Amino acid sequence: MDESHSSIDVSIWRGDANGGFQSYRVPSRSDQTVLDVVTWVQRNVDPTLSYRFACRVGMCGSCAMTVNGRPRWTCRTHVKSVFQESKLEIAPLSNMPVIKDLASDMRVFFEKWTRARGSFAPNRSRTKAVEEIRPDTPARRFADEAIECINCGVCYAACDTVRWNEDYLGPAALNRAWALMNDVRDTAGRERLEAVSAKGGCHSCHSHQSCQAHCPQTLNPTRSIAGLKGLSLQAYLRGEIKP
Amino acid sequence: MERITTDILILGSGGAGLFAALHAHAANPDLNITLATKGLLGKCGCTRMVQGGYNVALNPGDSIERHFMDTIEGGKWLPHQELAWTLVNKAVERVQELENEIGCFFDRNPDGTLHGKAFAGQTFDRTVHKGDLTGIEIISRLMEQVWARPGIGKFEEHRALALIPSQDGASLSGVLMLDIRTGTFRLIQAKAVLLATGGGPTMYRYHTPSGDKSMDGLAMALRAGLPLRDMEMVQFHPTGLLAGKDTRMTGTVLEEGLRGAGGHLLNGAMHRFMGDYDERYERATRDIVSRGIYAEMKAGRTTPNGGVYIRMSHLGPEIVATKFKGMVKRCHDCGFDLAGGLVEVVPTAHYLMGGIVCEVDTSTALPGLFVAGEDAGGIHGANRLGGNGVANSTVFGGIAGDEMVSWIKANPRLRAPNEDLLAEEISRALHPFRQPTGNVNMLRESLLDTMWESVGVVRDAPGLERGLREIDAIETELLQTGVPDTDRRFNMTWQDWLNLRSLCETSRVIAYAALTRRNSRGAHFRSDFPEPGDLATSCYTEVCLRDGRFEVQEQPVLFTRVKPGETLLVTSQPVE
Amino acid sequence: MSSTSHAYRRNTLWNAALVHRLSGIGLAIFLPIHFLALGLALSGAAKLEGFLRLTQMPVVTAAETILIFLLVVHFLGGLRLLALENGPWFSGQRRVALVAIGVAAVVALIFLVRLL
Amino acid sequence: MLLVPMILVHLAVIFYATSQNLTADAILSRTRGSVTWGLFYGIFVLLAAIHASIGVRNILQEWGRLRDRTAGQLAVLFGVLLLVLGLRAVAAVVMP
Repeated sequence: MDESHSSIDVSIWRGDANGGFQSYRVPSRSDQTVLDVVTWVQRNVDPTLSYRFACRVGMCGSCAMTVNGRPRWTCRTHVKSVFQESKLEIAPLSNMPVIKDLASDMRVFFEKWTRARGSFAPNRSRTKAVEEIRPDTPARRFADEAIECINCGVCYAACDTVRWNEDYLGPAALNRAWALMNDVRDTAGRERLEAVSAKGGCHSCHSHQSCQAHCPQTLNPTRSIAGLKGLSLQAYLRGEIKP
Repeated sequence: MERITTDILILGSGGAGLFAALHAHAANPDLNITLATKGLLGKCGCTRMVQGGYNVALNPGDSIERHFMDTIEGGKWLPHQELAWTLVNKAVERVQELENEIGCFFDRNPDGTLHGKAFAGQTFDRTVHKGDLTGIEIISRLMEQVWARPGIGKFEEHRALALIPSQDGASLSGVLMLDIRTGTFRLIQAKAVLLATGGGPTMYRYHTPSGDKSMDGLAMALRAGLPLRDMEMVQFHPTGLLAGKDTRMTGTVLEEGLRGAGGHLLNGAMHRFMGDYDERYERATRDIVSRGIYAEMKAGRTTPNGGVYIRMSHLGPEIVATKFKGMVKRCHDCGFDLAGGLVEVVPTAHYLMGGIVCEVDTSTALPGLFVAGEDAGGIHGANRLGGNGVANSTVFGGIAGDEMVSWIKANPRLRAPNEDLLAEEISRALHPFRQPTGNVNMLRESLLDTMWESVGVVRDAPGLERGLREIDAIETELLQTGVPDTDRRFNMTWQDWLNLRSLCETSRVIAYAALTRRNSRGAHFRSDFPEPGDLATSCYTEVCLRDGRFEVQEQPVLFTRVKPGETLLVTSQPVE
Repeated sequence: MSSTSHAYRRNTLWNAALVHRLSGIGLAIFLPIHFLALGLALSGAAKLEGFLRLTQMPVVTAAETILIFLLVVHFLGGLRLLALENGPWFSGQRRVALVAIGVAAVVALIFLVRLL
Repeated sequence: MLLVPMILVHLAVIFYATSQNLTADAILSRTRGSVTWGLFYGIFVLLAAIHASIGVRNILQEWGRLRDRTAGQLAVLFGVLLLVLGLRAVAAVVMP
């Protein structure tokens, strides 16, 4: 097949939250990602099409969008792998405010990350040597399993609990909290457990496991959240945190 | 246009920018600190893309001196020795700060101590890492610390347009910004400004840096009259993915380790050609492999897309898939079979060693302006060691944060901006809206081709002169090419135009510097001057813009710590 | 939005959660009726007897079968969640969820067959 | 978690009752005056009411888009209703 002459029909979301889909015909290429399709439209059809990307290789998580109804990185999604449904529909990431066209505002995502106390609380200063931690301890293994999140927001957009409950911290923030709960160097465990046990915290999760199904890094936030639920219950039974 | 004021303005949210914000905030939490970044905080830029790791002499068998000598020799005796010395010394504290205070969780040895991995060009296994996603760990942890500090103001998707001097021209007043989301201008006046926008040579046909990078920082510094050094030093990585010009994947790095593990490079005729250039075959250094591939390409022995193949399958597809899991998956997602098939590769522009001339305390010739990270020049000389890049940005970012706080104590006033220049810069940014609509991307493609063909892996005088003429022509055409003024909000095409203008300006500096250096050192190779020249009389290039004209100078390298032929290592200090 | 806008839900475990919630709603609606019916015994066995007679109508039998299904599926789904959230993580969740739904259907079927 | 064995017992009872095709009198004669039956079903009803009201509150919040307080109040109301009806039913069946 001479691919330079074939083309695909693409629907792209335009405007803000009240916008709509618009159709474009884009030439088909053998090596073509969803991001390339969007780029082609901006360069060749409508110069005002807004979207966001940075690294191009799945490290920064700037380019996540909703592709055929599923949130995913567009830079590393080959058109072939999603075009079996014989259509391509590209929308901004859901569960976040739309800035314009394909760009969502991720601020709320990071605010929740902070609210879940998703940052390390140090136990020693820079003048001291790095703490010795054996890599085979269970806590280190738990932390490692959760650590490689690139904060792309795909899990957050896939989560119906976020969609239905705007207080809910979401999978990524809670996954980070879990990694830190297993970080033996961290000193804010009790405060973090309080933060993630509060309203909108880990107990709001219904274990839909959409986060696990969609995470491009194959992490398992559901497991992390389940871990937090357990820690939270234990701390409550010991009287360390209040309900 | 909105005007706001702040004590400290930081441009960029890579390792340097985030570190500076945290240090300045810790030094004086009462200060008004504002961080502005072109993309999303911590997400745009290149620190995040670091795969290898962080060079630091922590092991008792290693030493600061050894790390220093590796850096100087790797840089072919061109590095600013005081900057390099600061780098290797401070790296120790910085890595401990990253672990102990920021929360990075680097990989350990079985006994619990930090693991150091082997990296090319170094005499000791000193590269601290988190798997092969070290940059993500460093940036994610820094980013969450910055998000957790409401005292640090954050402007995301804000593009820096110009450094605006004070009325008397003696110092910096502030920075003209473009709020990309709204398409409106904002002047941020600050007592001290850190330029940490990162380099990123994206003006080459094949390039690895993040797609949002366009050397805006260096272009602004150049227009503000600041000298840039070592600008001819563009590091090429030998194996970038090649998938045609219609995909943004092209140019992205396939990791070094593939060659190290025994991967073969084959030309279009399926001949394993690296043996024709170096007895180490594919395991020769980055520059030699890059030139080998480039020579095959020049000779026309290429693959369908015009590059060469990398083959891993002879090592056993299952073994490759286990050992290089991330890389194989990345290729698979993009439609390539790295483990079992052939993947087309090409040398790709990776890092700019050159940058703004600065002091050890990160100050520049313009009072009030500080610089750190890839925007700063002189640390790496002619070649950067893998693992020294992220060390550079975090070490000097932290120093800049501390220094700006002290500087503000001595210079506590805001300085009024030069209003004429401000108006001029706004007009300059709006220029494309006054021109008839044209094809910005076509011009970008021309610049990418010109730089690749004429100012690329192998250079010579006629090529560089032709390159300079072409850059001029492209810029002239760009100035007559417009963007429709229908919607300025989040207008990517307007950003593309502005990016291309920055790239034209900095490309020209690279070509000038390359023309000036008549020898071949590290990343810079002149086929008409293939010898490295006398090391003892080494010079570095310095380019600056005065009244619209380039002034190019060759400055002698000051051997303040060690001279060529000498070493800081005591002979009884063998590698363990 | 278009038809694909909820495609991310096309996954077994999301549907298991949906089944769990819908069965919960079904049971919540059924429970008060169930209690009211049993409360009939307050005014004597005859009334309850009359009600029980009613349950032999095919429609009611069908409804009861569905109720059994709801109860078992909600119960097993709940068990899976309890195990998932409190025990060590286990893989093969999809299969467990499918088995739970299957078992519930079988139990309900047995109930139906025995009544007929 | 207490609900787990209780549901199993209850399921067994259902199957037993239906398979024997028991009449109302037969059922009542087996249950009336039994403290065990009363305690068992009393606790069962209590737990079920708590469990159901939590579930209902979540659903009202998430699907009903009700404010937290409204949802909470409605759920408590529902729970109390279940509790009253349930205990009444237990009483009806158990009280001699």
